[in-house]
Order: sequence, then structure tokens, then C-alpha cells
Amino acid sequence: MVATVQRKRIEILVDTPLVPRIIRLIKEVDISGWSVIKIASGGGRDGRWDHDEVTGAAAKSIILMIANEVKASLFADRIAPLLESHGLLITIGNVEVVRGDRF
Amino acid sequence: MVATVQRKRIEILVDTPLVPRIIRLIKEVDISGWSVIKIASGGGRDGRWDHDEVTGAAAKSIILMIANEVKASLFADRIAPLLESHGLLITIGNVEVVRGDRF
Amino acid sequence: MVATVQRKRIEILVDTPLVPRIIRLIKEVDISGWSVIKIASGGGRDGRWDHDEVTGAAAKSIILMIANEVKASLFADRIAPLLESHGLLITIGNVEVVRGDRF
Amino acid sequence: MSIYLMAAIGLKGGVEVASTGFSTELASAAIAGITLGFTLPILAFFMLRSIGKLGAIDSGAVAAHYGSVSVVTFVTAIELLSNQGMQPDGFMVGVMALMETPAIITGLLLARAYAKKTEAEKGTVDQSGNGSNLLHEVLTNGSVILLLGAFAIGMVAGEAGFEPIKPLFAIGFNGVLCLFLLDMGLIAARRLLQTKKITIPLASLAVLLPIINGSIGTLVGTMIGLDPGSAAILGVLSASASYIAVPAAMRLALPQADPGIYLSMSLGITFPFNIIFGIPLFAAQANFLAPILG
Amino acid sequence: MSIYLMAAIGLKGGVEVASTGFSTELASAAIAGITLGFTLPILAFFMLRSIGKLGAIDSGAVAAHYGSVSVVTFVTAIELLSNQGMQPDGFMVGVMALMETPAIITGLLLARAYAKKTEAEKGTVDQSGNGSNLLHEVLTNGSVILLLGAFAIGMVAGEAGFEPIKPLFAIGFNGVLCLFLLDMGLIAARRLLQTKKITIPLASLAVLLPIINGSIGTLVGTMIGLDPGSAAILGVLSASASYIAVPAAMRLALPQADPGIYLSMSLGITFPFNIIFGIPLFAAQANFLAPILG
Amino acid sequence: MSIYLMAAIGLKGGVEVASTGFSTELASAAIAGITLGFTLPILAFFMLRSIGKLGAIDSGAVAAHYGSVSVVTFVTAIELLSNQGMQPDGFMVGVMALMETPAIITGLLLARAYAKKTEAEKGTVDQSGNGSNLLHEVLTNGSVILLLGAFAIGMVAGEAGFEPIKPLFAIGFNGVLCLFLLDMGLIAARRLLQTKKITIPLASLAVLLPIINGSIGTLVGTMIGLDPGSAAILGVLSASASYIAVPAAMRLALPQADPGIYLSMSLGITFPFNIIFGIPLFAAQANFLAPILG
Ligand SMILES: Nc1ncnc2c1ncn2[C@@H]1O[C@H](COP(=O)(O)O)[C@@H](O)[C@H]1O
Ligand SMILES: Nc1ncnc2c1ncn2[C@@H]1O[C@H](COP(=O)(O)O)[C@@H](O)[C@H]1O
Ligand SMILES: Nc1ncnc2c1ncn2[C@@H]1O[C@H](COP(=O)(O)O)[C@@H](O)[C@H]1O
Ligand code: NA
Ligand code: NA
Ligand code: NA
Repeated sequence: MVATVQRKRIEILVDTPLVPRIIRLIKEVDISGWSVIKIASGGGRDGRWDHDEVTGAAAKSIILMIANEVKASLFADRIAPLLESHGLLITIGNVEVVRGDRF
Repeated sequence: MVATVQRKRIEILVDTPLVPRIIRLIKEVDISGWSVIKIASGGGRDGRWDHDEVTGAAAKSIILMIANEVKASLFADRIAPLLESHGLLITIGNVEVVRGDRF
Repeated sequence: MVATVQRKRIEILVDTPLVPRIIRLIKEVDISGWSVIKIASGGGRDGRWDHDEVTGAAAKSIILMIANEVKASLFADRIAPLLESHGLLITIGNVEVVRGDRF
Repeated sequence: MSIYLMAAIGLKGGVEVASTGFSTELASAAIAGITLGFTLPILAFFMLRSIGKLGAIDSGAVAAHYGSVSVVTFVTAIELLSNQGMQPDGFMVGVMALMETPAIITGLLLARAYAKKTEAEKGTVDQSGNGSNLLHEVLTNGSVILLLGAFAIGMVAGEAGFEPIKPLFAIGFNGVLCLFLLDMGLIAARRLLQTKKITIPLASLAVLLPIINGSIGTLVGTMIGLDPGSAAILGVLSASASYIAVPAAMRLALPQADPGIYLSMSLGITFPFNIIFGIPLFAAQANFLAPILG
Repeated sequence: MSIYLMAAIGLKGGVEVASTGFSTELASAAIAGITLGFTLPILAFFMLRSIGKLGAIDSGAVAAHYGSVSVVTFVTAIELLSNQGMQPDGFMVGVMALMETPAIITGLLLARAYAKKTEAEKGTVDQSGNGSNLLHEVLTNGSVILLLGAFAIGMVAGEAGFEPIKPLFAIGFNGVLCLFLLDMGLIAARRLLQTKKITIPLASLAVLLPIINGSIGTLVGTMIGLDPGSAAILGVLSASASYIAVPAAMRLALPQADPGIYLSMSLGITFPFNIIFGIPLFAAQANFLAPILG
Repeated sequence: MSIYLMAAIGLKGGVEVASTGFSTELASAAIAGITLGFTLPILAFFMLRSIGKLGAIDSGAVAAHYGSVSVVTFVTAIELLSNQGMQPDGFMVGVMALMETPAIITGLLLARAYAKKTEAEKGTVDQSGNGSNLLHEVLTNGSVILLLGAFAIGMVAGEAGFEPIKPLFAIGFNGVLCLFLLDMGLIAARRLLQTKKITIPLASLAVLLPIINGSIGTLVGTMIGLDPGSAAILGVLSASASYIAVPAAMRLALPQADPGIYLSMSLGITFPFNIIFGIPLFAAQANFLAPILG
């Protein structure tokens, strides 16, 4: 079987305007890359919410990253202050990465 | 290191017209929020399928939720009847949530 | 509680033009289905990258699959050669699938 | 683009009704439309079961599609007929909106009544969430609201209010429609190529049903005294099969029905058939029937 | 579609400035616009705190919205005024662009100055990432750049260069705007129905603030010698509330402020109010004031 | 929007061919186009290796881009030339479609032939999935099909059939093209600013290659007897570099090639260069060469 390594899969749910700031953090902790996915709609304590193309003001995105444990926990520490003030949602899961030595 | 709690990451793959019904279920079990992501294309037993903007009839979405174990299993019980009849696909994984006490 | 089975959640990050080739592989190992999600933007060793509707040349997608362990590792073996040459990113995680006997 | 088409056709219809006013013709066309919507699926249902060899659930779902209407087919028909001097009445937009939902109800009732015990049991499960919920979800369907909204705006604004925005809708309309048809055609072709669900009897029904339904519609339209253009449109509406509102409703209410069947039939076969053969056929029928029955 | 509107209005404005040249009117309008942008939020802030019973953070965020401008409202006003023979000057496009950001600064300063100790502490956390960063992010906002870019292109190309592409922008403009307003109206309505955050005092302020700000803007415009059309536009700009640039800025800089409040007020109430009542009101004011002060 | 442009240009071309009929000019233009597509990448490849200091893989990928064509550049050139009274022949649309793919084949062959041993080994791995598959994937590329489809429709429909939908395509065309160019320009600028891959030799080649290729194309066009407008278009096609079909093909077939290089060169430099300098240059060349060689 092909070689795999264990890595962390970090998922950050964030207001789209905040994305550039998160990316700055990602670069600071030297994580190799990230991918952004748009959220179409959602709901939370503030009630239901729909993405609309016109205003775009309330757009939300998911930032997805694969990183090793050290960088993942470093990143979590760094982003913690933004968590409460900006209502972010961060989850960290375990995944096997195939030939993932570069992360 | 920053504090984390363990939560369930629930992912539901569903025909877009069904989304409002799932959301009603989510509210019934009092899960704090959800996010909807559009699927661009896919394939299954029914053959390949592409999202097209014109008819939209066959659109599919993923509903993503973070919840604690109790609510997650309550939700799974509630949604089970829809599983077979509507061909849903539900996966439940473990994730660490940073400062996630509100879920 | 409703019955669940353990399955693998495979996520492949790939250049959109490559998607049809991956799907051919999926069918070869007889995995029951897949779902494609578009990535809006991202960054890696090659620098930042944004999806733009005009050229579309650099578009990236995530292919998501649920499969049992045997098929998942068969698939990982098969896709390994493409990994290095095409710069794919594959992660494999554990999830519980509700009533998931068909995968 | 579909927003544009919907808004344009709704506005135009509204403006025309504003300038002609309500009439008995309008009332009888509305009643005829609703009645056709409720009854056409019944014939279709039994043909699908006997000729098409489909189960009750699939038959009900497909029948609902053929009882409902296709907006793009309607818009194309309006354009083609107007170009031939058979300008239909503006209120037919309203009739179309009225014909969108009744067939869904008939289709569901038929499916439930005839579904075998085991199927019915599964059906019960999701009845929980159905009923008024489903109706609400169908009626608040974006496209219906947009169409009726534009219709209402057109009626209120009238000829004068329409003047400043006329160029956009009048000039570009044919072109946008044309692009849209191209797009739809591609989707239809792709769907047809990918499907493995369509047997020869089903393909034949996808041609036969629009011919039968359309002829009934044209006949009814002529008998209630509509002008040939409007009668032909009633025929086109009867012949056309939904591929937006009804599939969505079926995914909710009859999830066991196979989308591969109903989408391939309505979008893959009936839609192009109506555009190419159906519209001229019902126009000819209406012209033929008018002096006899009108 | 919004790209089209932005580009069209920017181009038109640029072409006009190219044919009229710079003037002292332009300079005084620019200064007036910036001054209004900086000062209008102050009044709004205190009304929101006292009448609206909002905290300092929410008041600052809402005030920033009302000090900034709405492009769609502006575009609609330009069209309506032009149709009534009150064609505003082309340079008002530039004034609009200038009015987009100052209010954000005032709103933030007010929020920080008046926020209670605990709130202020949280505020500090994200000040780290703010300041020049925020300004950069706001100024490189896509729509502002597009607008100014189109304006610049229009100025360089002038009347002659604009000729070949005129049809697209001239003919379709009203229609696209109309569709856009329809769309915005639907969004506004949905937002209003879903919200539970809007109290009666807040709803009243969402009507009162545009009336007050707009009257001030019209008055100032007339006093600095603008023609009635341009003065009315300055009123409309003052009255209008942002729902694109400012919400995004607030999510960054005042994340504790509740989007449910500022979006519902600006998009759900003030936007339709301005389109329906505000624009004619400020036009009438400008016509009334012109002979007295002009 | 790009759908609109493709459809419009395809239709126009088809309509024109329908009214002029096939000719020997058409045949020789087609042969010339295909030949240029196959051969131009060879020169480019060796210049990229020697001057640009690129490896074989990257050189092959970039050469494929410069041998293929850019639809937007083509469309812009058609418009500009027509405005100057140098209306090119309608069949050049077909020539463009023919020139889209040959360069991909040449580029791949060159890359494989010259790639060092280690590189070649990696190359073998994905050859498994290549060959006819790749060709299929490239040829069924959406935009090529759309273009040829519209061309075919235009040819069948002819002048008369085109009449009713003419307004949309004729009136809005320049405006849409203009918006599109604006958009492309922004993307090009952003790409150029973000890249760190472009050395001075590569940047020079991104200007030099279109000049050389374009001059060859114009010369060939004149020599085979095309009118100056069509010869200039053949030059523009030769000069232009693909940024849609070829990048996608390269991601599949030469994944080791660096997109940062080929996209920055073709989209970031060559595309704007051709729009601003290339088109007038080749027009002037064609006018200059016509009386000498024509
Ligand atoms: N560690 C990572 N986590 C998530 N996505 C990544 C990661 N690294 C790279 N990517 C994605 O893969 C693309 C190409 O990365 P690269 O091959 O490093 O240039 C980027 O644009 C991202 O979308
Ligand atoms: N438990 C959750 N799981 C997934 N997404 C969530 C959850 N809670 C909130 N969200 C997302 O976060 C957004 C804001 O939530 P809130 O801060 O609770 O208003 C929502 O619109 C959802 O898209
Ligand atoms: N094993 C799977 N993994 C991920 N997505 C799937 C899987 N099976 C089915 N799907 C998705 O579910 C849709 C319907 O599948 P099916 O019910 O098998 O026709 C497909 O179009 C896919 O988008
Ligand atoms: Na029907
Ligand atoms: Na304002
Ligand atoms: Na070329």
C-alpha cells in the first residue's frame, strides 16, 4: 500500500471579508497552502442567512488547510484572539495524507 | 496551547430542494447552526450528474454542522427515516473545536 | 440509536481539467459515487491563486468520496502515480456513515 | 438569463392586460387552464402505467410533469406565434402561472392511491413533512413569484410606464431567448446521451403525450372562444412538460421516483419536440379549428 | 449586472467631465461631499444611541452606513432626475466615490471612543490587524476601483471614444437598472421578514436619518452653488446608506456589531425608502431652495 | 459573457460564409492556419530554451500557447479592422477554430523529445492516460464546440434567419466586448503583479514572439492571396497566445510545466500587447504588403 502520513485538517468558517487576514496568519506560521470554498447559505444564532450576489456583505467562506500537528497548534494559538471577537468557527480533524511529506 | 473540545462534524449530502426540511430538523434538535455548500457535479448509482443553472432541478448541496455528541446522535436518529426514502448520505466525524463551548 | 458503519472520507484536491481522469479511476475501483465542489481561491508554493470565470484555466476542485477501507486503499494505490506528476493533494479520514451499507 | 426572460414575459403580459382590461375570455381561459392542469395527468398516468410499464410512483411523478408547464416553451411559442401574426392575449401569462401547480397535486394523489403496499409505506414516512409544507414550498418557488411579480408590475405600470425600459426587453429579447434555447438544447442532448433509463415505449410516450395533451388544450381553447393565437398557446401549455418546478417538488414529495426518467422525458425529448414540432402543430390546429368551432 | 451598472455610470460621468472640463463647482462639490461623509455619522451616532437605544459599537457601525453611500440609489436618482430635466453634473460620480469611505473612519472613531471598558477591551484585540490595513482593504474594494476606472476611461476616451459602445450602455441601461432594483427589492424584503432585531425606534430612525441627512445634503449642495439636479444628488448621496462596502468594513473592524441591525436598516428600510420617497423629496427640495439660495 | 461573444462571432461568421459561399481562398486560409499552428511552436520552443533559459517541459508548454490562438484577441481584431474598413472574411472564424489545437500536439512532442531522462520518466507515467484521451478532452472543449455550433447555425440560418436576433448581437456587441476586455485586463494585471516567475528574458519573449509570429502570419496570409483584412487577422491569430484551451490541456498532459510561467506570459503580457500594439501593427503590415505581394 502507498505510504501515508498523519496530518491535521483545519477548517475555518469565516466572513469573506476576513479571509485576507486569515491568510496573513497562515503565512506567518508557514503553512504550505490553503483553499477557500464559498458557503451558499447558513444559519446560526443570528438567524438564517443567504448568500446574495448583490450586496455580498454577509458572504461567508470556509478556509481549508492541511498541516502537521505542530503548525496546526501554532496556528490555533495565533488565531484564538480572532475567534471570539469575529465569531469564527475552527475545527481540527485527523486525516491520512497520501505521500504528504511536503506539508 | 489554546483549549479545544471534541465535537462531531456532520455532513449531509442532499438534493437542494430538501434543504429547508433538513434545516427544520436541525432546529428541532436545537443544533446551534449550519452551513450549506453547493455541489458542482457528481455521480452515483444513477449515473453522472452535472449541476446546470437552467433547470436547477437536480441540484445537490452539502449541509455542514458542528454539534456535540448528544445532539449529533439525536439528529441522526431523527433524520434516519429520510435517509432511505430520499437517498441522503450522512457522515459523522470527530473534530477538535477551538474554544467551541457554544456548540 | 441508529446504526452506523465506519467508512473512509476521501478528499482529493485537483485541477479541474483533471477531474474526468480521476472519475475514471473512481469507476475502475468501483466506488459507488463522488461529489465535486468548486474551490473559489487558494494558495500554495506557486503563490496565491484566484478562480476567475474568464480563463478558467487554473480552476481547482475538490472531489469528495465515501468508500470502505478496502476500496479506499485500492484507490489510493491507483492514484499514487498521478500524485507527484500532477501535484494532487489527497486526504483520507474516518467517518461514521448512517445506514451506510451501500458504500 | 432566465430571470431576464421571466421578467420580460411577465411585464409584457401585464402591460397588455392593463391596456385591454379584464374580460370574460380571461376568466374562462383561467378556469380552462386550471381544469386542464388537474385532469391531464390522469390520462398520462394510465398511459405511463400501461404503455410505459412504469410503477405507480414513477407514473405519478412523470404525469405531474406533463400536466404542468414549461416556461421556456411558452415564451418561445409566444414569439413564434406573434411573428406569424397570431399574437396571443397578454393574459395567457397568468394562465401559465395558474397551470404550474395543479398537476403536482393530481400526480401525487394518483401515485399514492395506486402505489403498492410496500411503496405506500415508505410514502407515509415523508408524508409527515408534506401537505401544506409542500404546497408552500412549491408556491413560493422563485420563478413563479418573479413571473407574477413582473406581471403585476406590468399591469400597474401600463403602456406608459413600460416605455423607458422597453428597449432592453424589446430589442434583446429574441437574442437572449435564442441563447437560452441553445443552452437548453445542449443540456437536453447531454441528458439524453447519459441516460440509460429511457425505453422505447417511454420515448414514444414523451412524443405522444405532448401531441395528445396539446391537441386537447388547443381544442378546449378554441371551444371556450379564445382567438387562434391564444388557443394555440393553451395547447402549447398543455403539451409542455415542466423541468424546473415539478422536478423539485417531486424530489420532496415522491423521492422514490426516479429523476433519470422524468427529467430525460420532459427535458430530453418533450422539450425539443415541442419547440420544433409542437408549436407549429398546435398553431395549425388552432387555425384549422377556429372557423369550425370558434 | 452590478458590474455593468458601475461601468456604465462611471463611463458616462467620465465622458461628461471630459466635455465640460474641471470647474470650481467640481472642487466645491468634492469638498462638500467629503465633509458630509465625515460629519453626518456624528449626528446619526447620537440619535442611534439616544432614540435607538443601541450600544456604542452598534451605533458606530450603523452611523458609518448612513454616512456612506449606496451606488444603486445614486444610479436610480441620476436616471429619475435626468428624465425630469434635472440632469445632474457628470462629476457627481466622482463625488460619490469620495463619499464612500470617510464615514467608516468617523463611525469607527465614535464606536471606540464611546464603547464601554469591556467592549473596548475586545476592540483592542483586533486593532492589531486594523488601521492602515483596513483602509487598504476598503480602498481597494472592487466596486470603487471599477467605478473610478470606468470614470477615468470615460474621461480619456471622451465623447468620440464613447460613440461606438454607446448603444449597449445607453439602450440597455434602464432595463438593467430595473431588473437590479427588482432583485434588490426582493433581497430587502426577505431581510426585513427574517430579522427580529429591528425595534420600532430603529425602524423610525431608518426613515428619519435619510430625511435629515438628505435635507442637509441638498441644502449644502444648493448653498455651494450646484444646479438643482446636482444638489438633489448630493442630498440623495447623503441620505443613502451603504450596504456593500461598509458592511464588509464593519465585519473586519467592528465584528462585535450586529449585522442583523445594520443590514436590515440600510438595505431593508432605508434603501426602498430612498428609491420611492427620498429621491422625489430631495428633488423637490432642491427646486424649492434653488431660487432662494442659488 | 464569454458565451455571448463566442456565439455572436460564430453566428456572424457563419452568416457571412452562407452569403459568400465556399471559395478557394477559404481552403487555402484553412490550410495555412493549420500549418502555422503546427510549425510556429517549433521556433518558439527553441527561442524559449535558448533566450528564455527554460527547460524542455516548460518550453514545450509555452510554445503550445503561442502556437494556439486567443479568441478575445481575435474578436477585438475583427471589430477594430471592420471599423477601419478592413472587414475580414467571415470564414476566418473557422480558421481560428482550426488553429486552436495543432500547436498543442507540436508542443507536447517537442517537450517529450527534448526532456531530460528524469523528466521523461515522470512524463511516461501520465502518458498512460493521454494520447487519444487528451485529444478528445481538448476537442470537446466547451468553447470550441460553442463556436463551431454557432458558426454552423449561422451558415444554415443565413442572412434571413439572422435578421430577428440581429439587434442583440449587433447592438450590444461592442459594449460587451469592452466590458470583457476590462475584466481581462484586470485579471492580466493581477496575474502580472502576483507572479515571481517572469524573468526579463521571458518578458521580452512575451513581446517578441507575438511580433515574429504575427509578422509570419500576415506575410503568409498575403502570399496566399487573402485580402488585407483577412491577412491581418491571420497575423493576429498567429501572434495571439491561448489562455483557455491550452492551459487546461497542459495541466493534463504536461503537469510538470509551471502554470505561473505560461499564464503570466500569455495572459499577463502577450494578451494586452496584442490588443494595444499587435492589432494595429499587423493591420499596417497587411496594408503595406498587399500591393507588393497581393
Ligand atoms: N496545505 C494545503 N491545504 C489546503 N490546500 C492546499 C494546501 N497546499 C496547497 N493547497 C491548494 O493547492 C493549490 C496548489 O498548491 P501548490 O501545488 O502548493 O501550488 C493551492 O492553490 C491550494 O488551493
Ligand atoms: N454549528 C454550526 N455548524 C456549522 N456552521 C455553523 C454553525 N454555527 C454557525 N455556523 C455558520 O456560521 C454562521 C454564523 O453563525 P452565528 O455566529 O451563530 O450567527 C452561520 O450563518 C453558519 O453559516
Ligand atoms: N460514495 C459517494 N461519495 C460521495 N458522494 C456520493 C457518493 N455516492 C453518491 N454520491 C453523491 O450523491 C449523488 C446521488 O447518488 P446516487 O443516489 O447513488 O445516485 C451523486 O450524484 C453524488 O453527488
Ligand atoms: Na402540460
Ligand atoms: Na449617506
Ligand atoms: Na498564435
